[in-house]
Amino acid sequence: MRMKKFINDPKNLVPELLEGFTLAFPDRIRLRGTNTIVRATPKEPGKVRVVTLGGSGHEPGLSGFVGKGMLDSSVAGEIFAAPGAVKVIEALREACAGGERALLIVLNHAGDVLAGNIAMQAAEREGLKVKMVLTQEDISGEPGDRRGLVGCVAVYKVAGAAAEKGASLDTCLEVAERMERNMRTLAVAVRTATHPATGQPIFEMGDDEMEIGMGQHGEAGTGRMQLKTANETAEIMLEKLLADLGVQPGEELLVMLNGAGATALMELYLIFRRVAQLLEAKKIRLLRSAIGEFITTQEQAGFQMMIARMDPELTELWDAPADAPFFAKL
Amino acid sequence: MRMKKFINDPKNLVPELLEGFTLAFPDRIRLRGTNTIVRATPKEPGKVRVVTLGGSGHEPGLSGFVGKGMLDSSVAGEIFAAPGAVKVIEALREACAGGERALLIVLNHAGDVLAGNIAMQAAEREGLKVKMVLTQEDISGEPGDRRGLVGCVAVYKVAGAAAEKGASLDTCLEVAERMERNMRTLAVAVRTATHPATGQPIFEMGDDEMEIGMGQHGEAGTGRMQLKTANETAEIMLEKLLADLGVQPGEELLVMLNGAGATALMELYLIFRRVAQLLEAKKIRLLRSAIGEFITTQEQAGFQMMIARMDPELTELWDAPADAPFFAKL
Amino acid sequence: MFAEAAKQIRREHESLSRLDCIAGDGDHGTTMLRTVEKLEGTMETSSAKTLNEILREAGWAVLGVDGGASTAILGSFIAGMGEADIGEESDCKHLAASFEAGLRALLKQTKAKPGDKTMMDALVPAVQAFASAASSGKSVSEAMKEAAAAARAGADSTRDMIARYGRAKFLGEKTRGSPDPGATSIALFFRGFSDALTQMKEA
Amino acid sequence: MFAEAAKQIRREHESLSRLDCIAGDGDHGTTMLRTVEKLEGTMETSSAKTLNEILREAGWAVLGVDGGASTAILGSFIAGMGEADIGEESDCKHLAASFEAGLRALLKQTKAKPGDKTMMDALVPAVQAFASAASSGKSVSEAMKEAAAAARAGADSTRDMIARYGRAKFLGEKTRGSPDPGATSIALFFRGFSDALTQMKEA
Ligand SMILES: Nc1ncnc2c1ncn2[C@@H]1O[C@H](COP(=O)(O)OP(=O)(O)O)[C@@H](O)[C@H]1O
Ligand SMILES: Nc1ncnc2c1ncn2[C@@H]1O[C@H](COP(=O)(O)OP(=O)(O)O)[C@@H](O)[C@H]1O
Ligand SMILES: [Mg+2]
Ligand SMILES: [Mg+2]
Ligand SMILES: [Mg+2]
Ligand SMILES: [Mg+2]
Repeated sequence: MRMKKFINDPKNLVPELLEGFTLAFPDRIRLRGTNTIVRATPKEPGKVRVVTLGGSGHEPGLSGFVGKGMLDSSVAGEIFAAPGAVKVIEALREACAGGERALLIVLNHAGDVLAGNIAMQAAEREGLKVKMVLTQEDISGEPGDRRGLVGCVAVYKVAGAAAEKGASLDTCLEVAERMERNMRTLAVAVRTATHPATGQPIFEMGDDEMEIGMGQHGEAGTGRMQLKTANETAEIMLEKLLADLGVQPGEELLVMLNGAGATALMELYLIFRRVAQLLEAKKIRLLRSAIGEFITTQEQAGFQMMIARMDPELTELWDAPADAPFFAKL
Repeated sequence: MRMKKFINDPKNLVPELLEGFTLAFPDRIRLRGTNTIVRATPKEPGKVRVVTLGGSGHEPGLSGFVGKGMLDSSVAGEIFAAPGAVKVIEALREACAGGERALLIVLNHAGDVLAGNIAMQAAEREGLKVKMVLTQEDISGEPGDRRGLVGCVAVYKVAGAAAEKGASLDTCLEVAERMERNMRTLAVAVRTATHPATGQPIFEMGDDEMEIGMGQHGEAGTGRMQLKTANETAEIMLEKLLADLGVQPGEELLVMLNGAGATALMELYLIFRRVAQLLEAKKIRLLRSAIGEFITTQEQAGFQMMIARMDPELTELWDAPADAPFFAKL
Repeated sequence: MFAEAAKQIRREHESLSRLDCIAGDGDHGTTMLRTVEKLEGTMETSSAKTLNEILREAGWAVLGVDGGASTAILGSFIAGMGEADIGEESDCKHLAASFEAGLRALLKQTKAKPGDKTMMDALVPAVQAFASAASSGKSVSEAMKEAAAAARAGADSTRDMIARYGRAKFLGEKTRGSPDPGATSIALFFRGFSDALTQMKEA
Repeated sequence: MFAEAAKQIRREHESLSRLDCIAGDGDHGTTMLRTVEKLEGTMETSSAKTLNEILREAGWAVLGVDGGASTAILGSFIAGMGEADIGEESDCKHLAASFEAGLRALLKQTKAKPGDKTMMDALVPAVQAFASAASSGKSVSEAMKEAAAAARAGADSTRDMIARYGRAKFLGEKTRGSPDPGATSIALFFRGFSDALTQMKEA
């Protein structure tokens, strides 16, 4: 069976998709080198640069968050594969070209971390002032070795807002690490996707199954179970997240729901409704929310639920204006 | 086989999804009566109200476009079914409660038009000052009897911007009709969706087929063919649209790409890339674009391509600020 | 009256949805089910006194259902019936006039005519049959029986038609071979009306 | 050297991807294919003179490939080899030192050790076998033959291991029963090196 995707030669997928992306937002972003996206209008000189890296195939993530108030640049790899370290080094060099400092935000996945580390070592050899933060909020893994999921978007947001305000690299790093420490994510999948380069399904799943704890590329989770209703699914996932983060009544949360690709926004609304009801019953305040598709996995069905404990400073940074192609705050 | 959707009792789908929607955007929108969404902060008294109606199951459409610079209210029906005329009358009454005038924008689908017409007749009997505009830009039908597809979003945008600026009802109507006349849309589908209330697939399609001219609820098109590449599909669709609108070299276009649900943004980028290349080769100017999911059909795979001839006034209205949950312009 | 129609719809709603799957979106049965439930609810709580009032109220109740094309048509017809001066239910001529007023109201909403494979294919012959039975002096229950038979025949006749209105029209030739769901519902409604009147007479 | 490694990868890339499907994301074969193509391209156009320069250049070329975990590991290893003072290729002891420098560079990038079901399961025994052959005075081509055999044995031994690094680690017990794709690639690389040296000797 041919895969049912509108693509051309799979070999050219990433350059073509990034070309399309830049053509769609010509006044906001530019393509640099091989598959690095930067802002069309760079941030004022001297301000900290916020950079990320990661595989492609998750659109709008990660490059869709390059823009005022968020990222300065994003180094894209192949479909589901980290970019080569060389490109990351080049991006850091460009970010720091005017003597600026940079914060590199990396999702904890083997290839991404390797590329980030190698680039950081090279950057240090070259005397660049760069710090790196790893996002690892997926509670399906053991603490200390968890995957990075949609929470990176919140880290981009608060670190990006701090950098835009002119904060120092240490402050940006502290804010990013605080957001990272404060957040937890759990994913659920109900239907697989086809890898656009290989044409193969990225995992197998029965007709009446769902899996809690699924990773972002079909990495197996731990909770395969019978398909549940929206309410049941919301309850199971929220309970696990609240317990892991140790949320107490009276605390204030940011909640993000991230559709995997084929799960309708309609379904996310139903899940969100139940989350809001449950939080209210527990006297936990739903302070802010974001609902939509931020980091997708092709046409996989499922979603990620992220919660984060907010404090006044993080809330102010979350609320600050942003103008990336796929994340805007007025 | 159970359908793989996160839902609860299908009977409560629409009220539940709208409740979730309002909980996600508490500072922007409110629920009124049965399934009508209005702005949290009404527009200044005296300005023209822009109202729409339509079935649910297409999220974020239509209610996701209620907000500053776009709609004042949206009357939602059942899944894929027009709202009852009574609710439309009530929405018009509320819109005009302060003596304001209202523009009702209706997509040309039998049930929606019937509800709109009945409501308009009642509104006239009650002495309300209301005008109605039908959107019907789907070139897969015969001129004079075409369906309304994603183009309605552009009509909401320009009419909403005119109303926000304080334009008269006649001006808002003229602007909406001009946008409507200037636009053309064509849809393609490659994979079916499941109706969330009935659990049935909304159409059948072979493993290596695609269909050009598909409607928004699985209504059959005219062009069933072998699956094509992104470039080929873009070419076929754009050529048909340009021919139908009679676009000449030197003209300026708005292009919208609307994902049906399961088609990845990655694929839309590839399609967009080819569209941009083809327009450049034809010396047609790609003036503005919008790419994403605006009006979906559950987890159907495919997309709608919309082109519209722009003039300076329409462009200015398109560029005007907007702040709806799923359509923002800074 | 509406209670018997509701019975018919309740029995057949799944097959109505199945019919709507063929060329429409498969929701006609559930829509009709919600419609008759709304009608029953409205009738139970209604304080309307005259038959005109009752019909207007019933019509607007149907127009309040999120049902797409079919509830708009059916609601307009019933509400339109309420606009004519009916007098007593047992007066066959007045009822015929009322049916005709319903049809007239419909002309404002749809251009569909018999032959276009819509509800009109059952509605128009039913109203005509009722009117001619009325003018030949038959009783209400006899006239309704004839109307029900005409509606059924009309609905059956849609099997060989091509849809020219509603969602189905885009399917052209492919719509031939199965009856129109909306017309089938109308036939069920008239069957219900007729059953109700027969029972009243027998009681 | 790299040309023969490329031959091996080209022949096996589909089975490498299939291996990666079992517990990873199914792209390892295509990644390795892109890697060896990049290596060949780099070598063709390179103006590097010393073996150190060549290895550093080759290593950074691999680090420039969007390949996820495997290219970062392989690239770091090759670039790390270039950091040692190698002298002439035919000097077996220098080459052994270079391999060991590659391994040392890797320790900065990954905590994975033999037994964790990664490339290390092939790489570490291969380097050890080469070093002990070198210290017992064997020729480069003989030492490489032993390294290739050790790499193959190491790769085969991953079949019964549980993955503790990379994408596969989340699958736990389920990863037992098939060899690690990365380790298999390393074995293919050493097989290619050994073939190249044997051919050179014969020529
Ligand atoms: N323009 C129209 N005029 C008369 N009847 C119509 C028209 N459009 C649709 N219908 C009727 O409505 C029926 C479909 O009803 P239903 O499925 O409930 O609504 P929808 O098509 O909005 O889903 C059709 O079978 C047809 O009888
Ligand atoms: N942390 C690590 N240390 C050493 N080797 C690793 C590590 N993570 C992954 N690998 C190796 O990488 C291989 C997978 O490579 P590949 O499929 O190309 O990359 P990715 O997992 O990013 O898709 C694994 O089989 C394993 O041998
Ligand atoms: Mg990979
Ligand atoms: Mg319907
Ligand atoms: Mg229907
Ligand atoms: Mg892999």
